[in-house]
Amino acid sequence: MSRRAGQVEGRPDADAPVRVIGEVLARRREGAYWLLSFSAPELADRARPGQFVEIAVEQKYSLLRRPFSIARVSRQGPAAGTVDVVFDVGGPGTEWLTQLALHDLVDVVGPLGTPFPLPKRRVPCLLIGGGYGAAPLFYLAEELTREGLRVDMIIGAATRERILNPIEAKRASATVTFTTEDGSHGVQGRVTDVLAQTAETCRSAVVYACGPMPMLRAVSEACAELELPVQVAVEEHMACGVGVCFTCVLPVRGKDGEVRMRRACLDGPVFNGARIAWDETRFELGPPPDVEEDEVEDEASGRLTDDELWGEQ
Amino acid sequence: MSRRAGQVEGRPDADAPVRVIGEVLARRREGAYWLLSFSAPELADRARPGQFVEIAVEQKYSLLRRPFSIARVSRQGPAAGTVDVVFDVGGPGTEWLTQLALHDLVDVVGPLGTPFPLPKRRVPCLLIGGGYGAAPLFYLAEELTREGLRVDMIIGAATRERILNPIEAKRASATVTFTTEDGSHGVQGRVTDVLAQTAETCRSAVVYACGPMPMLRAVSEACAELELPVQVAVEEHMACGVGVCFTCVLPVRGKDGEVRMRRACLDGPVFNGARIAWDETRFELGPPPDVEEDEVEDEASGRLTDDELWGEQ
Amino acid sequence: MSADVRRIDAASASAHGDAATEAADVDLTADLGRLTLPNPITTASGCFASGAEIDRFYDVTDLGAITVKSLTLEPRQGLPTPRMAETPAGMLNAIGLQNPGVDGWLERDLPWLQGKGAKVIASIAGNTPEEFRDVARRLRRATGVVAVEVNLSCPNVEHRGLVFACDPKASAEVITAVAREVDVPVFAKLTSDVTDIVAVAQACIEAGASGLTLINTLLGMSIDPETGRTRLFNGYGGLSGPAIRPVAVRNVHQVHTALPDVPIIGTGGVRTIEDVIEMVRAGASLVAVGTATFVDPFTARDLVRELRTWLAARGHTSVAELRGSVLAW
Amino acid sequence: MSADVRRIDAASASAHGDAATEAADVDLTADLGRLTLPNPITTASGCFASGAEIDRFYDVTDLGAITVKSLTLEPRQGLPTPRMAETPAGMLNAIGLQNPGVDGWLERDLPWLQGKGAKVIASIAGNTPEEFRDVARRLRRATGVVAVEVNLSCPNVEHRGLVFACDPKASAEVITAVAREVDVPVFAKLTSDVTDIVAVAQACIEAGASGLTLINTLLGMSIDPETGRTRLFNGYGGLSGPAIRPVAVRNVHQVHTALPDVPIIGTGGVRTIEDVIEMVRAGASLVAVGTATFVDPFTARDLVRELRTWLAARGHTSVAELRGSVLAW
Ligand SMILES: Cc1cc2nc3c(=O)[nH]c(=O)nc-3n(C[C@H](O)[C@H](O)[C@H](O)COP(=O)(O)OP(=O)(O)OC[C@H]3O[C@@H](n4cnc5c(N)ncnc54)[C@H](O)[C@@H]3O)c2cc1C
Ligand SMILES: Cc1cc2nc3c(=O)[nH]c(=O)nc-3n(C[C@H](O)[C@H](O)[C@H](O)COP(=O)(O)OP(=O)(O)OC[C@H]3O[C@@H](n4cnc5c(N)ncnc54)[C@H](O)[C@@H]3O)c2cc1C
Ligand SMILES: Cc1cc2nc3c(=O)[nH]c(=O)nc-3n(C[C@H](O)[C@H](O)[C@H](O)COP(=O)(O)O)c2cc1C
Ligand SMILES: Cc1cc2nc3c(=O)[nH]c(=O)nc-3n(C[C@H](O)[C@H](O)[C@H](O)COP(=O)(O)O)c2cc1C
Ligand code: FES
Ligand code: FES
Repeated sequence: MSRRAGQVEGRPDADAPVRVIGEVLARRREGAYWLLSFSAPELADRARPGQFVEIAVEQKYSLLRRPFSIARVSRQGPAAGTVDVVFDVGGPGTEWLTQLALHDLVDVVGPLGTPFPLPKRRVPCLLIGGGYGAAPLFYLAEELTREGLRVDMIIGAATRERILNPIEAKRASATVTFTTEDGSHGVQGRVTDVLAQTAETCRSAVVYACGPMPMLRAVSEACAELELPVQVAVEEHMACGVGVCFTCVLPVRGKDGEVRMRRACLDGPVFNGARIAWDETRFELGPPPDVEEDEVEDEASGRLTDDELWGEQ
Repeated sequence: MSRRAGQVEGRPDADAPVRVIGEVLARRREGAYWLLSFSAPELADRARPGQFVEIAVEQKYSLLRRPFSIARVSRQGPAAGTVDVVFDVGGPGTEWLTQLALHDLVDVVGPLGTPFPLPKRRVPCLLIGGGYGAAPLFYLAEELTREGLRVDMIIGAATRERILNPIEAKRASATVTFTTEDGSHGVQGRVTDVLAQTAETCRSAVVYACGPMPMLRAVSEACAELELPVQVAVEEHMACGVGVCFTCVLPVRGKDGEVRMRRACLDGPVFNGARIAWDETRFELGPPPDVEEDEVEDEASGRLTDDELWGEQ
Repeated sequence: MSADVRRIDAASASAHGDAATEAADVDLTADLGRLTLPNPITTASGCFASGAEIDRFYDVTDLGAITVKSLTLEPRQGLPTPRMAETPAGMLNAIGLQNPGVDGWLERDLPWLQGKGAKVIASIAGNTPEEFRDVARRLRRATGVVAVEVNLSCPNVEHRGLVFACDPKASAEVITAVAREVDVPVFAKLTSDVTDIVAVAQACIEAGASGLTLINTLLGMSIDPETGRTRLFNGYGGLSGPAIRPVAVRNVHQVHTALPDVPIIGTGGVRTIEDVIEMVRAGASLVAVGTATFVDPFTARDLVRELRTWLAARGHTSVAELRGSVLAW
Repeated sequence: MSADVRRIDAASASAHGDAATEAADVDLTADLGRLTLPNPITTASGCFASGAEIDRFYDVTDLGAITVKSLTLEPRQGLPTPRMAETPAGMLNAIGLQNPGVDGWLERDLPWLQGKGAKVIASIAGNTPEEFRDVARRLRRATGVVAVEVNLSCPNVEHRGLVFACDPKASAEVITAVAREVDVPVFAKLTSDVTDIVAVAQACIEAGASGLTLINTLLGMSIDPETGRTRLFNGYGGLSGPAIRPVAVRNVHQVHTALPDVPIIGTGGVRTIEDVIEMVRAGASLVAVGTATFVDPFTARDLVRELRTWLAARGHTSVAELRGSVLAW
């Protein structure tokens, strides 16, 4: 197809992903990261926090699109119809993105994947972001706040430079705790070192996390200890991002206790952290269980159950 | 290697090609064509009319560099150290070039190939350009004029829009005859329709031509009839441009009368038009003749011989 | 880059004004012997999941047919991750045939396709001829299944795990077992990783295949230079995408030249309308889009549209007239 | 694009400061059994002409060795044009072994290489085992020729024109004929277009080859969609370049696993320092740069330089220690 700004392909349905030719409205450093902002009204309208976009990169030798969490959408005001992503440069595709100029065109598919489910009750929410993983949490915080929920944050990174936008973090949440591994900002250590304390202080009833897989695992395990429901947005290598290639799978335990390979791009990227079979990510897979899931599991905890909080998933 | 403007690799020898990372100084429409101007002082210093450059294209899926004739170099003045090429958009590589912005970097290898040999005597020269093939002839005209030779031109194209820079043509030569196939500018017809007449009027002693292969063939054949020495700059599909792949060959008759496959990128692109075995371009090749060429051929013509004009090639 | 990215649209009517046909008059029918499809674009097995995923983007019945992910007798979870690695203009995958099993598919996925009225090419896989046969048997009277594609790039457990498609005899055995079971045309899907593809193709046709699908992925490998770890859990994987197109075109041409009457489903690196025409000229009657769907989910649908325009602009009245039309020098 | 094009330099010392070695202390020696070369970078046959062409850019003796274009008994003009077509991240070629013949080469090209003190790997080709033998015989006492590479991807005129490398027996016959004639190590250059590369490799080693070169180009084809004309005069041609790298790496790994003591010259799509390391890890002792030289004439020299830095930054003291070092999951 010829490419012109504003071109959009897809179904009119409100939850259908589209392909948009967007115009670059901003491309700038954001601490250690980069922010890319582009026009994509139909995509912005349909997006929810936790979802992601697939951006085509016109990089020599690179074939596939690159997935990025949606960091913010603007539906009103002067920036209406824009979508932001925040990214870290780590290879040719992200490198190419840094070379985009204002008014360049980007070819984007989205919104893709599952959004963070919002609690059905007005409970305090603890949002835990690692590195650029904080970006979609700012977006989530905005939505939770709008719904009248209290938001607290833990933002961690290796170093001070890799803490994404600390000012935004403070604005978006009631409290924010920073952790850095080298101690250059906030508490020295990892997000899990302050999790229990923060959850207690803030009376957090639910946890949302986004960041590197080892962090998501540690957070999920800590939440299991604390009997806190937790939703995590995972990252898996994706070829298609739209559910057709089965490259992005991870083992997720169903309510029947059986582990099945789920597509991070379609069944996720947001999963119940307690359900991910973290130990089995690399397991040799035997014959799968029945494909249909069993009945609703019993929740023994005195805390809010997943069901009560998120509704039927 | 990392890329920075001005970076140059290669030997110091004055006739050695180099690889230069040049900065784009201009990129604009030039009639139906585009002009690209970039800084490359070492390349500009070594270049001669008829030679070409190989430009790397950072186009998805495209692997190889693209060859372009050098249209002009500036060695002095405010634009010192710049090289111009003129190109027609016909595929992904040239398309990519049109998207370069001011100050972008281009990775260029050159100067490559043989230059137009200059006559050893002060004879009137007829330069025949087809389409964008006129570009290197303007450069040649400049050099011939500087040497005190009379230059006349025939510039042909399919339509008026495809006549490259008629004002430059007029400035560069004593007379210029335009031909267009649709008659929208100058004489309706082809360059060969006006060749004999023009050569006679201008008392041309030698012909230089650059343009599509069928034109070069027609010009060469017409010159054979008129017993005019002719030098043509050919175009063949090139993988390497530097003499190592043997994809760009064409059959050239040696002084011994034997036809050998010559590399357009190394032995050319400028050849004696009378020597190209036009009929045999696609021939099934038998065993080759001795690799060494025979003695100097006899020149029967009463006109200046190739040897007298160009010197030993 | 500048904002005025333009495309060299070979299909633009202006360039071919003289010979133009009306787009609506172009006959896109794909003739595959006993099977006729409304247009010559399908999906490559394993690159379109069950169909519903892409139906979120467009109506998948716009395609000539939908070829689904290979079905095995039992459900399979597939291989551990990582399952893919990007390579220059291509990718490697090692999925391990994750699929719901033929029964699960018949129960849950096929009804959706039937509801849409889609024409389905069911790809089947197995580790023994008997497994292939059993899968085929279950597909026998499935409405909507217009053909069965036999994925012969499966390890033959009875023969040192060598894939069936490497051996004419083993391939023929599978085809014989399958062809007996089903009424619809059977396509044997072959690999290019053999010394003599024509011999394998011939053996499959003699064993009862109505047609051939060419080609499956090429066996490849990628290693992380830093860590030395293979980029795929499985070590080796299948190379697909534009990178392999010249190899696919060669295989299609080679087999079409040897077996001109056999319908061929051409697959391997097809992405643009020019690629479709190239495949058809090489000898394909139906063209399957695989990896390109990963790059752009709309690819297959767009190719159907562009095919009509491309042919019309050049005065062709049908796509079939281009099949096998290659000019030598 | 902006002017500040930056490169992700995996070799940047900063990222690996801890384990760093002094670059000068890194041992780049390539150990190929009886043959030792100063560094593990050479050129792929047919991609470096005679050597002098690239010497205009840099001193070609910077390379571990120079592998020259395949030499035949008689001079050859090669095939008519077009001889090449670009493909996604690759290219097809059908040159037809244009070369001055072994005698012409000995007379005119080798002296230049000798004058430079270059280490030369002479690639040889022929249509019968006897032709190969005769070319080898003429190379016997040629100074500077440190190894002979036998290009087995030549049509075997005695066997329906099938290339030698497709058949273990035919390959072995050629190798036997050549190995008898020369004192230097003999490398058999194989094609990936076979069902079982290990079988061909084994046959060559048993017949007297000291080592193997893997791989030659893949057989491919390209057709102009507009005209239907094949893009190569020859119809089919050889696919090379980054596109084929995963296939080359797989072949090298497969053969190295089966024959761990056999030196391998790895070739196919190598362009970057990461590609060199990948090839070495897969099992190559020497890495040959082919098509990448067309894209940038400095590639091979740059890789020698970058190899030193890359290894030093990671605390490796020799390139040899990485050979065959692959981690499975
Ligand atoms: C759902 C999702 C959301 C993401 N959100 C963000 C984000 O908001 N910001 C951000 O900076 N990065 C994000 N990532 C990671 C991002 O996609 C990769 O950093 C990027 O693809 C790297 O491309 P490259 O060409 O620069 O690097 P390369 O490493 O050269 O990429 C090579 C291949 O590996 C894949 N790949 C590499 N790293 C990753 C990774 N970490 N996860 C998945 N695939 C990878 C690429 O897509 C590509 O196919 C997200 C990934 C997923 C799956
Ligand atoms: C010595 C020489 C000088 C040239 N000078 C000029 C010039 O001054 N201005 C200009 O516009 N063009 C010139 N050309 C032609 C120019 O190289 C091609 O137009 C260009 O390579 C097309 O690239 P593409 O990606 O746009 O098109 P594509 O057709 O997609 O290119 C595909 C492949 O074919 C090759 N190719 C395509 N057309 C030609 C051609 N006509 N000649 C050689 N190779 C070709 C390309 O290099 C590439 O490898 C010259 C060619 C040669 C050999
Ligand atoms: C992720 C992935 C999964 C695949 N799964 C199957 C499969 O299940 N059965 C099959 O016959 N081929 C499978 N293939 C091969 C494709 O059907 C196709 O033959 C191959 O990818 C070449 O086409 P392409 O380059 O257009 O992708 C798969 C390919 C990919 C990339
Ligand atoms: C233009 C060209 C000519 C070639 N000529 C020869 C040859 O004469 N002998 C040979 O053994 N291989 C020849 N090859 C194959 C290369 O040596 C190499 O095996 C192949 O190109 C794969 O490596 P690459 O991807 O790095 O190019 C040639 C390849 C190309 C591209
Ligand atoms: S990335 Fe293809 S299924 Fe998830
Ligand atoms: S283009 Fe490679 S030899 Fe001329």
